[in-house]
Amino acid sequence: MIALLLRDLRLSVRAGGGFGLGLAFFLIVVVLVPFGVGPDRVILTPIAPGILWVAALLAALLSLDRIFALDFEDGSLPLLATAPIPLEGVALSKAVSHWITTGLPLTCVAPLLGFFLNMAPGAYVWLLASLALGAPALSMIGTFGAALTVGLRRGGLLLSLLVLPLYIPTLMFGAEAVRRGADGSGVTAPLMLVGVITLGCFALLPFATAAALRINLR
Amino acid sequence: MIALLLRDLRLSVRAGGGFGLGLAFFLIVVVLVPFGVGPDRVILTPIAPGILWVAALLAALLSLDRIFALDFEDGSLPLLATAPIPLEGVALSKAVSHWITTGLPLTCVAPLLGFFLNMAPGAYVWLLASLALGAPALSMIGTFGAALTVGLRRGGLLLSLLVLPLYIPTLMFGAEAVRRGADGSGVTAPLMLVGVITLGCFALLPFATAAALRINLR
Amino acid sequence: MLQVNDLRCARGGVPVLERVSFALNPGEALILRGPNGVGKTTLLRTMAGLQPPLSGTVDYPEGSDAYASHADGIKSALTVTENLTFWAQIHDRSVPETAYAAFDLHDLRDRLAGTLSAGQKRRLGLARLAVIGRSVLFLDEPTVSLDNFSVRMFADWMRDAHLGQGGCAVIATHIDLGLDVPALDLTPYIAAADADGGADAAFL
Amino acid sequence: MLQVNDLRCARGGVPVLERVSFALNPGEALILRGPNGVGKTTLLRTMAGLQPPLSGTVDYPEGSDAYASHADGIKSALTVTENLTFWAQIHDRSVPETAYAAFDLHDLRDRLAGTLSAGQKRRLGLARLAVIGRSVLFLDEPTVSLDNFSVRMFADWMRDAHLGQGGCAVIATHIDLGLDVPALDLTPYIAAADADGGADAAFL
Amino acid sequence: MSMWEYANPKRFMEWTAPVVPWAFGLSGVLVVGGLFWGFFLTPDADKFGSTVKIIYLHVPAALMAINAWFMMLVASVVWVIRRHHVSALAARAAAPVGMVMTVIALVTGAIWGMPTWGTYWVWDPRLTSFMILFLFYLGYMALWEAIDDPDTAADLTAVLCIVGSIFAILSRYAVRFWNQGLHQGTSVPVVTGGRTIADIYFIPLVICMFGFGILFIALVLLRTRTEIRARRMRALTARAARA
Amino acid sequence: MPELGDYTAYVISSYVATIVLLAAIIGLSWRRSRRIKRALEDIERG
Ligand code: HEM
Ligand SMILES: Nc1ncnc2c1ncn2[C@@H]1O[C@H](COP(=O)(O)OP(=O)(O)OP(=O)(O)O)[C@@H](O)[C@H]1O
Ligand SMILES: Nc1ncnc2c1ncn2[C@@H]1O[C@H](COP(=O)(O)OP(=O)(O)OP(=O)(O)O)[C@@H](O)[C@H]1O
Ligand SMILES: [Mg+2]
Ligand SMILES: [Mg+2]
Repeated sequence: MIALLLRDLRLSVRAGGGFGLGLAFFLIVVVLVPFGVGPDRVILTPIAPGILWVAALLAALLSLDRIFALDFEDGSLPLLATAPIPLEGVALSKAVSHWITTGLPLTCVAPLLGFFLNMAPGAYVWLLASLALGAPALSMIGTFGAALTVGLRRGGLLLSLLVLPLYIPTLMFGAEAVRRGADGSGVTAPLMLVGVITLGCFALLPFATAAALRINLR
Repeated sequence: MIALLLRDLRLSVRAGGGFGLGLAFFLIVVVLVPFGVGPDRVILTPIAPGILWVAALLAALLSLDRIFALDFEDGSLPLLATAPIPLEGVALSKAVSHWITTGLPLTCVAPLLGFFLNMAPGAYVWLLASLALGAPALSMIGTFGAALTVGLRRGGLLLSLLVLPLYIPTLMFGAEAVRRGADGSGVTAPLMLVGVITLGCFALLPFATAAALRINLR
Repeated sequence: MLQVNDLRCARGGVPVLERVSFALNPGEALILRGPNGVGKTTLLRTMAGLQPPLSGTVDYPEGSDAYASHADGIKSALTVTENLTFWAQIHDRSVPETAYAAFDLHDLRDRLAGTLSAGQKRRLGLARLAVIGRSVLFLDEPTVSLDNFSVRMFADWMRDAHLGQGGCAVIATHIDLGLDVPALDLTPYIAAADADGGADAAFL
Repeated sequence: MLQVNDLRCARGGVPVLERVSFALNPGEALILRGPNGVGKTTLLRTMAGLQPPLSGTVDYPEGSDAYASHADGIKSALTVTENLTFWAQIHDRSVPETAYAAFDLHDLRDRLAGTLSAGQKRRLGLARLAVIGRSVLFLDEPTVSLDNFSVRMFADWMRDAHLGQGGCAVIATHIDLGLDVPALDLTPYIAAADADGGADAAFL
Repeated sequence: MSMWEYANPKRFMEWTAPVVPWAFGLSGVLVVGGLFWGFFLTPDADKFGSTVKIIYLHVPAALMAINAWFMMLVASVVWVIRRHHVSALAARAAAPVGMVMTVIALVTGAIWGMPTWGTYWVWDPRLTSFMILFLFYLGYMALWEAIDDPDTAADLTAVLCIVGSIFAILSRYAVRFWNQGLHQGTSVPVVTGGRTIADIYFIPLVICMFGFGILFIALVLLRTRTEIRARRMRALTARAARA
Repeated sequence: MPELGDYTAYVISSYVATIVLLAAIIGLSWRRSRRIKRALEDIERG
């Protein structure tokens, strides 16, 4: 499992800036929004937390279909399924490597981008905290979606369609935490809920993911 | 070329609701934004035009990598390149089929979604007009980007990265037109500029796309 | 070691083969033959547990099987050594030096797998089998695009290293491998048009 | 009809073959042989114009060539007929009934290409060649995963329908096709280690 | 004979054949009757004016939208555990019907919103949950369409339905937390358990609710029968192709 | 026809929308049912 994780990380580095691209997409979405809604600070400041969370979510989304697609195409997936590691472990390792290549860098860089959107000063630390707690859930849910659609042509869009509704609770609590942070009202409740979602996802979804993979390999 | 167009349309229908998925993604992004920024109408109304344009752009973006990737993987692309139709024609046909499956349905459904974002009533017709004029440009530019990245692993993210900056002018003028429509100020100038961009893209980009394809096939 | 009993298997919900039975002892191999579309791939996938049989049983020691088809889980962005090491690690083993020798990969060790020719890539795929140390192999056209010399190399490895050490193998192929093992032509086992089973059986 | 003159070609920026020259008249074919990695694929791709030669020339009537490798532009979501019709339309032709007969595709006409077996898919890929009506064919291991009967069918088509009607072909293969045409072993043409050319030549 | 016998496709076709027309007939009588009663024979409410008549569409549709998903969940679980083809097909057949019910609830609610709240759409928790439910229906149907092999599709959609249900419940809480909302709860006499609504509205409403429910059953039976026939067609064609 | 007052448009349009949507799902289900039934009969007859 460690071997798989290391291989996936190495592959995403080799594939040309694995870490950079998710980040770059995040950056670009955040930059596009002012072009879309206009540069007015009065408009930007209140929407900054929400936009950052939505952008992080979309950036995570865009790299989801690669989680299993490459291994499926070159035939690694059936080989992993018959290897002496449990398929649940494969699912978990894939989610973790997606988080390391996408969620983690996103989390680190989000405060910087908050700045471009004139985010309220009090919100920075909560942005960081909510993304740190919530991004792993995004990766795990995404891995589940990727397992459902592996092997389907045009899987990319279908995958988004399946995964986005599942992302909604995480997004709501995460963005809410940051907004409350910006207001100065209590952030504990939403932050805790984000944490609970993440824990729940990691406790349950590996099994669903492995089941979906088994069905798809049949 | 007509044969190619028809085949691509048929393939995207066969692949399960080709038309529906881009649309569904558009819907979902638009729905996510209120979840992120909060349900307050005072906040939503002014950002509605921008968000709708950004979401349309992202929906177009997400299906871009399929434009050439599938033909590349199964070896159709070199065969098309040596077939007796000009590669420029192939590029054009691909852009048109992307527009038909993505841009056109997006344009039709955008006003409906404006409604969920509490868009100002005066803006609807301009939203429709700007998307009708601008969406073809998004498809053509995207096709060019897809040609640049065809055959690259992890092309999806790289593609977005390349294409998004190219989308910015269309986005700016398009969203500006809608915002002016909402205010009631003059929309002719931005709308005309969107139209000019589209015309320019269709006049020039097929050649650039064909050139990129030739290089990538080498 | 491998015991197949009255197996019936389907592809795309349609029964393809039925009444397939055979047994292999350690050190034995079986070659599957038959025209295109007879169901060799289907049979191998069923035996390897990648799809459920309609009826019948396949028995071999749990976790001793390996399946290999054209797609061999080779990552173009990793070198030959890295590819082999990865599969070895996944199976909790190390890469034996003999694996390189047996498939003539010495000179290619540090090449990215993506830059190999078709035959070289195939050799790397076969070397994976020498690395993971599974004893019941299910191989689908393992020698596609290999030159004659490499085919012989593969046959030697199969005879000496794999079968010689008590492994067994079922190999689907259209060419003559030069292995002295029995062949099973699948044509007589084609499922009757009205054979039972299949996903849609309940609807007939 | 096809004239290759002192060709030197590279793969991945490294010269692979040099001094390759030969000529084919209408109705003639040439089989390329050589061990894995010698450069057959590279040579075929160069001749088909998919990559530029380092030096030397390849001449044939403009727009008369077709290249076919393992990936054959077959869409799994289209039926056999739809696949062939598409390629025919792209080449402004219609699908001759003989194409189905020549590759035994009659019974498979309405099957989705994705549900074909490996060999059936290959036959469909070859049928494409009969449909597009190109006269200079560059074929890279065309008979991979075909059974013996299908190989003979392909050889017959090649002899009677293609070469017999004045086409010509260069075929890389490791097996015996049963065609009575000359073979060219590429081993003597391997580029010297210090051969000129390649992407990095300017820096040497 | 165990009750599961009825889930055998052949038996299912036999026993549903006479049921379908009756179900359609009964639902037609109830829906038309209930709506007629509601539309023509009830007075306007004090606070809502004549818009109260929308309740006969809105509430039954909303009810069925949720119940349809619940039925799909049960059918999916039955498929996963007992592998009765009919239950998987019934889940598939129910999805579009449930989605239409969701759309009706959304549309009538939105129309109702204009006279009462002065806007077609607000991000009220109840409304938002329905929006999310609509997305789940979309995804579920898209997944069915995208997979060729029927058993694989049944398995994967079942997994999605089960996991999706957990997240749907989670969303409901998330939505409540996110926005307190405007949607009529207790301020208006409604069909809550206490039955605070006046009989004069309540009886036609209940008739409509039964009508929509039976219409749902009728549609699901009809569509399941169609799905079974389609599968049978597939099986026969495949067998003919091999012969 | 009952007097709907200011709200005529709202009430009528929700009834129309509902009826159209219900008719659509019933119509589509029925049409597909008919089509598949006939196709199956064709196949069963041989
Ligand atoms: C798009 C907008 C709307 C949606 C999606 C929606 C959704 C719902 C839902 C889910 C229920 C619960 C049904 C049940 O569980 O039995 C409901 C009930 C109800 N809705 Fe709406 N609604 C919307 C707009 C409105 C508006 C504008 C009004 C009028 C002011 C309204 C009045 C009611 C009433 C009176 C009930 C009765 C049942 C109850 O309160 O539990 N709704 N609606
Ligand atoms: N999805 C499907 N639906 C119906 N039939 C299918 C499907 N997939 C494969 N088949 C058929 O099942 C049969 C068995 O295929 P299989 O791939 O096992 O053959 P094979 O013996 O491996 O052939 P080859 O030598 O060409 O590889 C073939 O006739 C094939 O056409
Ligand atoms: N990107 C690359 N960089 C360096 N060398 C490469 C690259 N790609 C291929 N080669 C080498 O070029 C040589 C020629 O490859 P080619 O695919 O033409 O061989 P081939 O004769 O077709 O072999 P096969 O019979 O195995 O298909 C091989 O030795 C291969 O290893
Ligand atoms: Mg096979
Ligand atoms: Mg080669």
